[in-house]
Amino acid sequence: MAGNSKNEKLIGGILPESKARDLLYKMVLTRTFEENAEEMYALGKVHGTMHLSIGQEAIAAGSSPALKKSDYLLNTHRGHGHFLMWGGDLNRMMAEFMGKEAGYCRGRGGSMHIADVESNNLGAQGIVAGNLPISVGVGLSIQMRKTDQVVLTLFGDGASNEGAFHESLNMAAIWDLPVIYLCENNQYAMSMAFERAFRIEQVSERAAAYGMVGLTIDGNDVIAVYKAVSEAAERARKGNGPTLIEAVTYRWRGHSKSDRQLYRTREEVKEWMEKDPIQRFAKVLGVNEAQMKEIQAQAKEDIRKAVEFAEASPEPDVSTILEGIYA
Amino acid sequence: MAGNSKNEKLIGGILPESKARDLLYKMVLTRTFEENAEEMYALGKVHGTMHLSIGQEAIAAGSSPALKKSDYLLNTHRGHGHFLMWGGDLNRMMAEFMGKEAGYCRGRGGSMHIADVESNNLGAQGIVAGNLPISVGVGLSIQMRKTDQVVLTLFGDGASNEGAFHESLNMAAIWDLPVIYLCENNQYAMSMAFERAFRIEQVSERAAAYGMVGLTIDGNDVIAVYKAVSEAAERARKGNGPTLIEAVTYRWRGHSKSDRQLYRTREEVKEWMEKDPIQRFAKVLGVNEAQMKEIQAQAKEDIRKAVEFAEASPEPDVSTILEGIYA
Amino acid sequence: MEALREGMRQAMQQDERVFVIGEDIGVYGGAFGVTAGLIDEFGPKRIIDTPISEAGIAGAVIGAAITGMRPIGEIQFSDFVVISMEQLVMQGAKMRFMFGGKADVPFVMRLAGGSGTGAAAQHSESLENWFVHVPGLKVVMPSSPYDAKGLLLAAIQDNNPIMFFEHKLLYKTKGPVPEEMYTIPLGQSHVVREGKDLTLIATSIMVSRAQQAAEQLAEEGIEIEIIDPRTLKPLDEKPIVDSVIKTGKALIVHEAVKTGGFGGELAAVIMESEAFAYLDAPVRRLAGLDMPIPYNRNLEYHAVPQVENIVEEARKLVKGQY
Amino acid sequence: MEALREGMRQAMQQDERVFVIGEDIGVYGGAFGVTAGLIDEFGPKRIIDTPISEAGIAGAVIGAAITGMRPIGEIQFSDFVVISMEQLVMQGAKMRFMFGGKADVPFVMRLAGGSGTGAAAQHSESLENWFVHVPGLKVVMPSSPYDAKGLLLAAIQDNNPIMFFEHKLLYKTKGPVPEEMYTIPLGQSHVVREGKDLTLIATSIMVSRAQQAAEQLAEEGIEIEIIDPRTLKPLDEKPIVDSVIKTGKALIVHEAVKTGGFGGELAAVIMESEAFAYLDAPVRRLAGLDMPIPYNRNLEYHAVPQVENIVEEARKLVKGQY
Ligand SMILES: Cc1ncc(C[n+]2csc(CCOP(=O)(O)OP(=O)(O)O)c2C)c(N)n1
Ligand SMILES: Cc1ncc(C[n+]2csc(CCOP(=O)(O)OP(=O)(O)O)c2C)c(N)n1
Ligand SMILES: [Mg+2]
Ligand SMILES: [Mg+2]
Repeated sequence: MAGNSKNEKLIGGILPESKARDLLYKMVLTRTFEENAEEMYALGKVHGTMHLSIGQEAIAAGSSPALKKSDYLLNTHRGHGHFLMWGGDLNRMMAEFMGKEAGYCRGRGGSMHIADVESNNLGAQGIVAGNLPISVGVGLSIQMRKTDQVVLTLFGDGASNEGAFHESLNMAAIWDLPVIYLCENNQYAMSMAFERAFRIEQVSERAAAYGMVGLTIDGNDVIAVYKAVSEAAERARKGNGPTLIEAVTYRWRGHSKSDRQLYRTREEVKEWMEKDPIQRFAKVLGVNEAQMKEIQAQAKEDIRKAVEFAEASPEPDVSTILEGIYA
Repeated sequence: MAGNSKNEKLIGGILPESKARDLLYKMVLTRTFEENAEEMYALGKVHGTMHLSIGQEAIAAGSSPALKKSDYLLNTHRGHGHFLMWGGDLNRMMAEFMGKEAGYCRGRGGSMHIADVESNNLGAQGIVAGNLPISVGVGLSIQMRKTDQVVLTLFGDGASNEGAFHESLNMAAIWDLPVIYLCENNQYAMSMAFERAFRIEQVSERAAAYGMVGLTIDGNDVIAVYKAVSEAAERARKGNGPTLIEAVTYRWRGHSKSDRQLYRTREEVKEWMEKDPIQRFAKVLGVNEAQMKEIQAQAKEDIRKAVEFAEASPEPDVSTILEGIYA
Repeated sequence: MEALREGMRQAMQQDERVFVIGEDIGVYGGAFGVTAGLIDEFGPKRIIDTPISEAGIAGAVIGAAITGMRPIGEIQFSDFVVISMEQLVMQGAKMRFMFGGKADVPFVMRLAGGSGTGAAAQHSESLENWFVHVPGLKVVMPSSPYDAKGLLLAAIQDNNPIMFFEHKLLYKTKGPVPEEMYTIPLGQSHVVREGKDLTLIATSIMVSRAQQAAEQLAEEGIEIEIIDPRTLKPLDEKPIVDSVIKTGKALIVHEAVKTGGFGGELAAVIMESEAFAYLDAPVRRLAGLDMPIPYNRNLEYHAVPQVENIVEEARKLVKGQY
Repeated sequence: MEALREGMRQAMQQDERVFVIGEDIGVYGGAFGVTAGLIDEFGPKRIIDTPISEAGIAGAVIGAAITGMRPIGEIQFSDFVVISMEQLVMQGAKMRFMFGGKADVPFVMRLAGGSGTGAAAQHSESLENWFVHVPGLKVVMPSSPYDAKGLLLAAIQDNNPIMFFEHKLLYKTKGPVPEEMYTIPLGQSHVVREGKDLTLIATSIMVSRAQQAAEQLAEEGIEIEIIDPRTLKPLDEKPIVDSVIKTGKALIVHEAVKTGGFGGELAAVIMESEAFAYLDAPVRRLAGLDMPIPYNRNLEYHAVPQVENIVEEARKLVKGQY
């Protein structure tokens, strides 16, 4: 992930160009995955619920790619992008999404619980803020094993009103744990607007309550996210403790499938759609419309193949239903 | 409680002298109660555990007395002083302490759960921070009933690291609830020193995380506490929301009966014993040593009578064991 | 769903101490639409959207209840009650007793539980027996729209803290529901269907599955008596005991995981009653497998009792093949 | 107490992945002194004092376990586990399954439970059956110093998340404990005393009370067989079933509140087994009254089973007077 030895152009003074191009592709892939997910849901090919990150892709693009393969990820319910950026295999991800045996979790977890412990991806989360206390344990374990790993732990604006947020950040702060708390502030927790749930302007103001470094960045700017996460990782690896990063963005789609979006205006959504993080990053990279079309076509093709793979994969056998509960 | 019409001298510019004298008496009474409690425990006359507030009496003296009879109290495990200052009857309190039928809770609650719902004293607490979420509900109820009541909710430094603290303060802040959060920072949570459990200097710094007014005061100064609580109450009654007050003090005794106090030095304890809030307040009131002796004698006599009352009160009858669970 | 909404509406119209508080219950109408429209009638002061703070929600409900209000709380998915446990169990349930019987804590906590929607392990729990095990709490679990409204209104009027478990799959059920206010007293089991061959005690969604099973078995000449306790605590034992005395056999069906579940409680209650002497087969439990709910649709289906499982268990029990 | 401390010490000496984390376990030595002195040997990096943050403690334990450590967590009074429920139940217990069987979460959470110390309603709970009801967790409950050490060491070596319930009153028990490391496999019931007239299944502190009761009854010529499951989940049913087949009668004794408790589970397990055909009396439960634990010493005493209650129940059951 991080690190690049070639004498390559650095985008924004930090991100090697070839890597940046790969990230752009993965942003498009994420969006394509989610658009396809909507279709599959409509067609009844997947069930349950799903949480789409369309409009928020820059945060995923700028965060895990700033870390090392040996680091840890704790993801949220809105985590398809992070899963791909962490290096998740599209086929097995699609298979999990469709509940198939070839999926990362053998079809047991689905979108909300997809994990790949082998690659230190410790899973998405169905419980808002449920991953935050776990970060403490991962951080402690790193400290005790004396490695230079860090934990990237994701959560939303809404999650930061859970008690778990408080206990976790305090513990990480007092013990200087190598945790990067990355808050995706998309301005809503389901229907709850940020202004209704907080009496402060920014989630990052809360860092001070724990004596922690806190900052707010433009969450639609890949480079800004990449920089902030890189710096936080450096701080953590040096033993200087955790960082709270708030990345401000916007969710274009409804919260999940049951959302009629009565709590916000079309205008507001439109305004934010004009700040599309993918278009923006494409511009930074000098990718023109024709090239973009190609990228999109490639993503579609990859998705098509992944669906094909997943559809060919068998359903879990009912006789295996009790597997995987106990070690 | 608050309010005084006579043209009386105001101690510290705010506290009517006769009331101040009554508070001094109750501070002495609290300490005498607790010293007596230790003896009774040693004699096996009470069982379980107990948490003594010796050295912290100024906070109780300055807080409830700044409120009205119609307000609400949510107390902690270290709450004998608050119970008395709220207007608790010594006899029935002693009876509860000794587990007798005449006690406030018919002997079912004991020191950790003593309550008097009739006088809006909503009880002491065995769960650290357990009262904090309840304050939200009491505050909401006041708002909905459109009265000018306020809630005084007490907790320790340790309690402010529980998730419940976080959820409660945020909800009170966003809804402008009439809650006075009074943190008794006695610098230890059991054996956990403040500096080990926090990366900040003061609990009150956390108020900013909720957009709430926060302040730190000398918790051994009755007048300072009285002023801060009066102002917080005024703010709350006007609809201007909650306040976080941190009152800095020190616990002279061990945390509870199992404490060998290996986590602090004798010197530290001694230093703080020289800052005795009772002596200090006596000085402010110009009460001399002889007068103090009288006050102490009176307190002892009252305690003696209360013990007599409690000892004469019957044990709860075993046939009533299942009473009071359901309404 | 409409039955629950109607019940809340009427209770709020009649008694201004009643209010509703939870996540996304206002303009959003609740994750399942149960509170849809209530905010238009009662406004945001009585239909209160909260931050994501389940301990806070429980505290809000308890604090309001002990100071004279009659709150209805909502836990969006019953799974999230894990965050409210301290408040519900250590505070709400015990206050009255700890305070010497001198406090009333009249609240209703509504929780949407159960599997069957593809929501996987953290959104599909059936946790009712935890609360049956907590003295001071009452536990209600309706199985039909009619019961839902009547039990909810009774719960709102009750002076105790009440856990009210709804099943997501039942929100879409249709059934006759009177328009006017009515209550179904808490603590009354309901004989849903009469029969002589087997007593089947089922809760929540398992009641309708049991009814379907009973219809199939009726064609084979097997007559199942179905009893829905409706209130798990306090439990109305008599109709259950009387029925088992009549049939000599009992099958308990619930969705929650079998081990440590309410079925064990029921089995023991039957055994401890006079029905023991009449039992000509062991009381049996058919319940959720001992596993978290899987995402895969097919596995999810097989993780909890379905109509065909009930038919099979009941048939075996009646025929003595266990 | 010394047995538990010794177990932890040896596990930490042998395996540097083992560490202990909880409130006041360092210099203070734990609220009951169980960890006293360990910090001198292992230092504050392996005997970790935490802020008062029970959700955080559970998270610390889970996160460390899933990344290769073998943590031992301590919940100071088992009551406070109400604050850790989300982490333990929704995360620790389910991770392995949700992740397709590909994660190990090897932790032991120690909890001091039970009444009898005058600590009242919020410091005296017996909540083990909540966790028996959670697939993915194992539940251990020792009743003697020997078992405590052997079961704790087995738990530490197990690759699953384990809830280890200790009883405060048992901390002072004396009994033979080998110095060397040894394990008692999880999932093995223990026949504590043999007898032919009644099978008495007891857990935790009730085992020693049952032994005292059995001695008294022996003088009357009544021979009680006592079985201690030791691991409530997974439950080793066979010794229990075999015993009931032999005696024809079973009495279950636990301290936790009866309704919704583990006794129901045991009763149902017995009934569902081949022992049913041999039962010549109903399986009966003697358990805590359905109430919070009262402060008053005398009421507290009567709120849970005591030796004399066990004697009386057992005698009645043997003599057919139920
Ligand atoms: C403990 C808990 N409470 C409530 C929910 C239901 N829920 C799922 S996502 C969500 C909103 C989360 O908001 P935020 O943290 O801002 O993340 P976002 O969805 O905006 O990405 C809610 C309320 C949940 N899953 N877990
Ligand atoms: C939830 C919970 N955790 C732990 C405890 C045990 N305990 C009782 S008091 C206490 C220390 C509390 O510290 P603080 O809040 O500072 O209050 P203080 O005792 O210093 O007055 C602890 C750890 C408890 N009662 N409840
Ligand atoms: Mg959000
Ligand atoms: Mg303190």
